[in-house]
Amino acid sequence: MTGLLAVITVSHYLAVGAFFFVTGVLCMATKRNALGVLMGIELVLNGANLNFIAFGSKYLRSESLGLDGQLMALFVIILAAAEAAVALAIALSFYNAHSTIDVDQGDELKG
Amino acid sequence: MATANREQIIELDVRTDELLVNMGPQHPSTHGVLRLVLKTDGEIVTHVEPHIGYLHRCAEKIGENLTPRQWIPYTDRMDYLAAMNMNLGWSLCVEKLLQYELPEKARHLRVIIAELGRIASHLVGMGAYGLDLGTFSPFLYAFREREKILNLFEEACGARLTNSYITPGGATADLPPGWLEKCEAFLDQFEPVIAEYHALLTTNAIFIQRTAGIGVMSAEMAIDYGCTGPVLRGSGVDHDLRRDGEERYTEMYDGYAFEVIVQKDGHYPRDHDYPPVPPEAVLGDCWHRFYVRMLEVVQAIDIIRQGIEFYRSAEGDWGHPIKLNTKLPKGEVYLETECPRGQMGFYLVSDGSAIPWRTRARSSCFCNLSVTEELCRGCLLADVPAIVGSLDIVMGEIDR
Amino acid sequence: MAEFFAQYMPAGVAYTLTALISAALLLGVVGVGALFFIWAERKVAGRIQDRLGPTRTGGKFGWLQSLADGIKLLTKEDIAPADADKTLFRLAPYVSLAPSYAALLALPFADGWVGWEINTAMFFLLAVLGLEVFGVILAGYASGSKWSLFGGMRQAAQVVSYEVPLGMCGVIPVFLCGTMSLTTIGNMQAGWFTNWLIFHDPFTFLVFWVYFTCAVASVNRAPFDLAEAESELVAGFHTEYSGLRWSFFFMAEYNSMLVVSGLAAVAFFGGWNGPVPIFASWKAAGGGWEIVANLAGCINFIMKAVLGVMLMIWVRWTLPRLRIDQVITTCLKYCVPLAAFCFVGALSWQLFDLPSPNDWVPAERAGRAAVREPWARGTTGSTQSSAGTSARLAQGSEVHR
Amino acid sequence: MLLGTFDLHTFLFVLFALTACLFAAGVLFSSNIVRMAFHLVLSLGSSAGLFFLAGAEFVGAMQLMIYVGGTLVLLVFGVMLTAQHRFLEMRTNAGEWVLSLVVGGALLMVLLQAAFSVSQWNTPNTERSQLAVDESKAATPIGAALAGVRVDKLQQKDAHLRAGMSGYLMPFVIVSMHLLVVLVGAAYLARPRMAVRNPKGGG
Repeated sequence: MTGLLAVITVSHYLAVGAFFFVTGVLCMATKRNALGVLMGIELVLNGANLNFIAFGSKYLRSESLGLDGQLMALFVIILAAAEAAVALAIALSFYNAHSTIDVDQGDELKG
Repeated sequence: MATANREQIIELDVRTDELLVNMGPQHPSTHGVLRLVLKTDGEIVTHVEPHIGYLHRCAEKIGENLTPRQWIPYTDRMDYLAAMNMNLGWSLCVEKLLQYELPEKARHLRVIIAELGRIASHLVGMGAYGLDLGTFSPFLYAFREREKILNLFEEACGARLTNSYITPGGATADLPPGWLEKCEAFLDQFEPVIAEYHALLTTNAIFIQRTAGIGVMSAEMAIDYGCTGPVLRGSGVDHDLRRDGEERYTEMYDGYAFEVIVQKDGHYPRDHDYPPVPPEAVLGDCWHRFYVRMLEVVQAIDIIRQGIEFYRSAEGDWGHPIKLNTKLPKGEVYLETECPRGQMGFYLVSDGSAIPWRTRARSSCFCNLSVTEELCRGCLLADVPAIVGSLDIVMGEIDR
Repeated sequence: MAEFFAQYMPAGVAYTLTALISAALLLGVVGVGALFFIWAERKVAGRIQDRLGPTRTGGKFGWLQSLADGIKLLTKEDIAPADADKTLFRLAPYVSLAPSYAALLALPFADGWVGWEINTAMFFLLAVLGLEVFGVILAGYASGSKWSLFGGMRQAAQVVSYEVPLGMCGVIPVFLCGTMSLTTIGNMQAGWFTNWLIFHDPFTFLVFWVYFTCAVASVNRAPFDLAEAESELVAGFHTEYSGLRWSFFFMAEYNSMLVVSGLAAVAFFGGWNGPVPIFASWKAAGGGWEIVANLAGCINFIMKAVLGVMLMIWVRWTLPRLRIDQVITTCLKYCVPLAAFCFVGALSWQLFDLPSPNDWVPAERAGRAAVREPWARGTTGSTQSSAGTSARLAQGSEVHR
Repeated sequence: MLLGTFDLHTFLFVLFALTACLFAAGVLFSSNIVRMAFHLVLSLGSSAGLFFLAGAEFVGAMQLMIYVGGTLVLLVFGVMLTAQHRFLEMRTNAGEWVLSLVVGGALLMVLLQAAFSVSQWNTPNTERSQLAVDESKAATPIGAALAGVRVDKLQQKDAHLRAGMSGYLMPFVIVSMHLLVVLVGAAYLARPRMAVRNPKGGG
């Protein structure tokens, strides 16, 4: 254990990112609640962000992505916010139409 | 404008399920033990149902087992914030049955005391209204002044809250020596202080936002529901029993110069002395009800000053109470007086014995409260205390 | 401090020790701050209302009153309603307290006296302060009481909308100073009080009041205390709480008040710099003199922050409460446009180099621009952290041309 | 011996990584929407801590403000739309769970294998102690990059590489427009379908 964590490297960040990604994917797959699915998406995006940050960090690698990593992460965050807004709007109008936010009920092509 | 506002508020982005909320009887702003069952959709109140009866003490039934003078302490406990006015209403009712002629001095004593009671009551109404809207300090400022009135009461009759001072026949005692001077000193000190309340409440921008255009009650509606007192006059109905009442009551105010506090042609009497009506305010809204009370306080000061002069120059006796076991003549009698919260009526049926066969009280707050349901429908949750507070109810009087 | 310890022990231990000491000191600020402010609130409220307030506990001014209150709260039963979501209900007070404590981390008390010298301190502070609302929402939801739920929902709507103008107000000092580091922003306002950002131009003067309004709203104080509106919602989100958990909400509230006032002190009122530069020469002397100067600066800062809190207390005991729609309207109709207007105005003022009161003060500094924009000119000024990048940035702009 | 090898950075990393993973799993395994949101917030907050550790302070603060703030709105909507008991717990059946856990576990294995396989990623930065504190702080360069100047590439000797350093001005503008469009679109999507009139006011 001490050997594995002796010095933190990019790989450790990637591992955490991978865990986030998998959790997020599973969330999207298993949740029946529309908001739960949305949370899964946020987790996935956050996992990707962790990778960007790790590759961009000068602490972890001398040959880092540099600023690009952080900027990418920044754009991901912004897009995640935009995505959340749209998804919420969809969830809302879904709720207005069906009086539920169970995505399994949304099996008809009608708003 | 008010209706436009209301429609705007009730447009919903998201329809959520209706929530049934129990406001009271243990709630900070239900003035005692009023219970309101609210149906809310988010912050919007869709239905209000007042439940009363938590303070019912069978006061009227007790009255049928006591002589009129013995029942006086029970009237204290009806509108416990204006006990003097309750005493006065019942005393006048009994005197009407007895055809009792009141000495001149007693008449002016009663006017002074009743109007002091009105000030004391309105001070609570005003302070508690501030509390309903979330400001604490005016409440304590109001109580500071009310304490001085209660001190005066204590000196006159020995009690502060439940006075039992005015009785059929006059009062339990004459005003003690030096009392009038103290009362005048109080008035001189109190009159400039009113500006503080206007600064903290009446003209405060947030206060105006919270009250103007909220809970608008038209004159027709006020009359239909049987509203009385400042609630009625706040809707612009020119009606005050001190001027329009029965002769038995109005003759008490003979010789006094006063105007009914009501907005006529867009103006209140002597309104140049007071903050102007804000443009947002609609006649009949919470702001106007509050403002009417504030102006009545000033008017009461004026009446008391006149009363003190009359009392000083009055000849004769201060009016001794009738004997405890005075036989009441057979018959029935009903008399309404203008109490701080509205018209308080007492009804008495006598079978000729010393104990009334039937006593009933007509409560002003009961009628005033009945408009809650209609006024609160469609308002926001925060408006409910604002509207109920502007009606200035006292549960002791409603439940009796 | 870490360097000092590192002389005697391994670096890892030294840094940990430093971190622990900083954390303990900041915890002291939370604790003592809450005790003091609760006492002050009661005392000030008493005086405002023509009362005395606490008079006996602990001597003449009742200054031990809040300690006594604390002991009383400790001994009270910790109740969780039957309908409550017990775990979340128990956690909510801590969730509320933690961000407000974390915000202290980035707040500098004097030049360099800061728990965590972070480059984006202003941003971090505003972000972390916004998190405090979570505890309130959780408390509202988990209590299983309708009143609490109302309080939590109100708080969420309110805080989310007030983040916007608050952020805009916070951005103005950042732009004027060219850095988000609060230490640097504070140092740039050294000199006479005319160099304070609030006196920089009319727009910064105006925006301070917008900031103050939004800060009051974001820390949930009257007249924006809708989440706990006692006349409507009984006690709002903390209706069902008792004992120590209840008091945690208040520690969080008072601490947040201190943080937003401290932020205002740094961003608008010169931070640890007094109105008159008395300690400037001491600071330059270094060594023990510098520590004395910093201590004076720290006292100065705390006095400014406390003044802000007192202003909030004063406002609370004077004004009625707004309604929820009016709160949101105040934010969207007044605060946001005003902040945006001031943003443009303040930046234009800086851009066109319009006069500022500081120009008329006989000071050793050449002019306000030299003080404000060391990075754009490639001079390091009193900043350390942004110096390197600034030089490169200056170079970059030349390359661009 | 333990004290000698003790590294605050490692300790904090382990702390933040563990809480982040723990609460991410909490999101997955809780069925109550409010608890899910609560776990998500803690998870995202912990990953903001990881960002700070990696030296990305601006992004970390951004994460706290936007991501966590966005989740706050989620939470509110969760409560608003699903506070009633019939919605509060929407359970997934056991079969789906087994299937998804198997798939997810396999995916995680693959990703972990990939994460630790590249030796360049696996070797710590040896010059780390030589890094000036200033080097990692990126708020100003990020701002400059968004405004179109890449200060970190100024030292780039290669003229071709330097030519491409106009920064992120264009993406920044695009994202801004995107956000604006999204806001308008979301407002349109969520527009009130039913205007409930005041029963008294008629209409």
